[in-house]
Amino acid sequence: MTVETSLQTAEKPLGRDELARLVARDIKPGSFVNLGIGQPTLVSNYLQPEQDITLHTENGMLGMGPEATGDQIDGDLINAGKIPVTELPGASYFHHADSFAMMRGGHLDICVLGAFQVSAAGDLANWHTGAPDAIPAVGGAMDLATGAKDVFVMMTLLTREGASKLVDTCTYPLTGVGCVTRVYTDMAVFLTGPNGVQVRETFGCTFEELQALVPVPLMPVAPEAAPAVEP
Amino acid sequence: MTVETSLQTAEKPLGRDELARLVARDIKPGSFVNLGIGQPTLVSNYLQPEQDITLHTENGMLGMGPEATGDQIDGDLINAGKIPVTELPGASYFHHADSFAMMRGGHLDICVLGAFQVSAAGDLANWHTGAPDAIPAVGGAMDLATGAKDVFVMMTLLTREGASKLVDTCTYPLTGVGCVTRVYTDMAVFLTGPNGVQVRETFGCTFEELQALVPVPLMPVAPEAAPAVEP
Amino acid sequence: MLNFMDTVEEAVAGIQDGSTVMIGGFGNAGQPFELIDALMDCGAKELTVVNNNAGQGDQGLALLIKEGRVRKMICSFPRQSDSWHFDAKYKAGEIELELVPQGNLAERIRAAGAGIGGFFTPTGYGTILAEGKETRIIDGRGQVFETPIHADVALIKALKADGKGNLVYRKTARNFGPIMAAAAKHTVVQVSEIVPVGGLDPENVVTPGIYVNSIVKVA
Amino acid sequence: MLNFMDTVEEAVAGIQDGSTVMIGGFGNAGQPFELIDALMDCGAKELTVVNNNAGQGDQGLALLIKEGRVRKMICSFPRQSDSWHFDAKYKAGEIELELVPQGNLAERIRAAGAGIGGFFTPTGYGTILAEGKETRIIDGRGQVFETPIHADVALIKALKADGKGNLVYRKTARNFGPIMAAAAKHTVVQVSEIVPVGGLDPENVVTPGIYVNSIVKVA
Repeated sequence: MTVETSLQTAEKPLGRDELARLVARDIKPGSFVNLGIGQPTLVSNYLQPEQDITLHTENGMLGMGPEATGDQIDGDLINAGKIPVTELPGASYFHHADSFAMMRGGHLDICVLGAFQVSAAGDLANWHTGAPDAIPAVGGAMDLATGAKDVFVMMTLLTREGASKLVDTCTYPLTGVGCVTRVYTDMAVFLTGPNGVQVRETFGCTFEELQALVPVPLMPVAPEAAPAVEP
Repeated sequence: MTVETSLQTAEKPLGRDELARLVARDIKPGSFVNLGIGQPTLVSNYLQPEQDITLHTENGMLGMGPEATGDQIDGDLINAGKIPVTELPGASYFHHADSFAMMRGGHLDICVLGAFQVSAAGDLANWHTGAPDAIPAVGGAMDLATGAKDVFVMMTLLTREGASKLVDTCTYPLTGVGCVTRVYTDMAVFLTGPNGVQVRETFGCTFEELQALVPVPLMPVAPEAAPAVEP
Repeated sequence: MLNFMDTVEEAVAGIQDGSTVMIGGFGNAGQPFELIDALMDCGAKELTVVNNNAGQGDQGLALLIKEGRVRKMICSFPRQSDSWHFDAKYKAGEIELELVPQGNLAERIRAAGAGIGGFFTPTGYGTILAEGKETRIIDGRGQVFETPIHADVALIKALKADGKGNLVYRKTARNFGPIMAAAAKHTVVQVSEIVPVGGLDPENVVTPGIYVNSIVKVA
Repeated sequence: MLNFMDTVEEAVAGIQDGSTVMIGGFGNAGQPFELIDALMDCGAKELTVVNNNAGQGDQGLALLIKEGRVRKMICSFPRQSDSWHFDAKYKAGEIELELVPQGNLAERIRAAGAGIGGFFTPTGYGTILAEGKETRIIDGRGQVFETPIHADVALIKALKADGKGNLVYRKTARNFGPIMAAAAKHTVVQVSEIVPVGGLDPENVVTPGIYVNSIVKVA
């Protein structure tokens, strides 16, 4: 398969911060965004003031600011990861049912989540390893996966053992069905949806090398889906 | 049938204000109450400060005060009948879904409603004459009938034509099924429920005279259901 | 995306023929009179309107109905002493009516904003308003299945907005505003005052700005 | 009926063996620590506890679990780095777990307070947490039927109460308080401050006093 010119590449795989920077750049100005616990939280470090992004935390706040430090720390002001955060001007507080109604009602533009696996159809597995002795814990993952207009996943493409986390069918228990719209990995950015998996960018590998690693058919991105901004 | 001693009587039928006074007296201290449009609104005139009754209006307020007059009139502060009212200390405002959740969730102790008909089983008909050319309008009647812990009806016992409004089966379209617990009329107070219709008090008629007017079997009140306070 | 508009005409410009439009207010309290007038002027027709009532007197929603711009009303209490324009259209068979108990109306609007696919409620069970609807007995009580009411546009009135679109209301004028703002794809708000970002206490915001698209100050 | 209590012991005295108890809080924010300690001291057992988590460290809810007083947990996120008492009981088969997505937990609690018999939601559709539950396709989306969670008692924390039992909260400590207060037959609130009737702005009351039964000030 010939790689079309719209497919962008970088010389080497992206680190976690570079990936977070890339996700941050792709968020449209004025968006309302929920950043999941862990790697997705890094995205907040790269959001620019001129983007005017409003962060939601599902424990009851819009307009969440950066992590609190020193005297800013207030036990009554935490994020979904239970980390003390700050309040930006124009913030608002609400109870849990109102907060999840906001998420579940489709009002958040984007949520960014980590994942164990994403399927070609956009199924997400990120809450449970399925190990028989594991204590299950789901939190807001299923609501986030199902409720946001766009669900972006951030993950390494391969497990430590070298297996692709982008899979034909998830083997881990699902978080949501057909919900993921983009997958940001260290080696490539994938667009998932009813038309199959498109590759928007590769990092440190060619399209053909990428296809050899991933057990689902890949297509180069359709030109209209290419990023508007140069990386 | 012999009338038991617990059945109270008065010499003549009660007027609207006397009936409102009786209903007001029967409301337990500390109750949260919704008074329907029309005759039930009169009850508020007879509530005593020491009863500490909190009035709910379904358009979004607890702690409603008396009708507004003169300079008190504020277009943003109205009751469910769209009449300007006042705010008492300790009031609160909420939106329509929260206000009806309060009612529908069983949190109001009593709602007082008018009626076209009440059946022996406590079915209520108070919103629609059923006339083929009538424009139907229901408002909050069905929510009030279904949601409050106790539904008291205030009405004249007889229509202008002399027919009993306490009936075996409602012929008007229903508002709610089995929801009415007491019926306050000019001629008697009835307790309705699964055990049939009990007469608590008569006004200007004997139990036997009352029974002759009402097409459902009546029982004198069981002693434990008699009013705690002398009228 | 939030926009501050200079005129009510701009604020309602996106409303198209066939739209479902929620209009806030209960009685005169919270009614966005100026936005309704602008909707009248913008010419959109074949509207489905969601409001507690069906217009009063010769103004606002009543005028929209009189001019034949409303195909269907979803409301709880259309019949009032001064609802003559609705009454006439209804009796002439020129307007469709979906009559909804007021609490079901509020809960169905809330459900749309909250992403609920439908719910069971005891309200209306055993009445003609439940005819044709799915019912079931839950915990010994008959209940009726009710579905969300979504809208293309909501026109509401608030007291103040801040620069982020956060809203506060005044007394019983709050009524349907917060739930309609969440249930519509596009929410237009008329306010008495616009304050800077930071001008509203985050504890007291009633409608977060995420639910608001267009704001216009009405003197 | 509203009562102001002098001590947390009095405030929780009515909690009986076998009760379903909702406990507010998300992390430490909004956790009614003193009321949980009093629940520990009152001796009630065979409890069903509704909380977002299943206890942390060696205090509060974790201690109740350790002492075998909790028969069943209904929560969204039991597994944490310091949830060792729950972990041990769970692995020993000595505690039942009903795992609920956090948004379903909140919505089910809200449904109980609002008199909703059940609702359909897309959350959890196609996952193992929907196994055995009724599903249907609504507007092209798979949805799961979820039922209300009622409680005998709610233990919550607020910032201030007025003499009518109206409550305001502080920042993200608001979390589950307002919906649990409405979902329980009996709601017990610990507050930092009690103000006279009229001391809270009616526009800013978050939990109206109708949902509150017992209030105790905790220093």
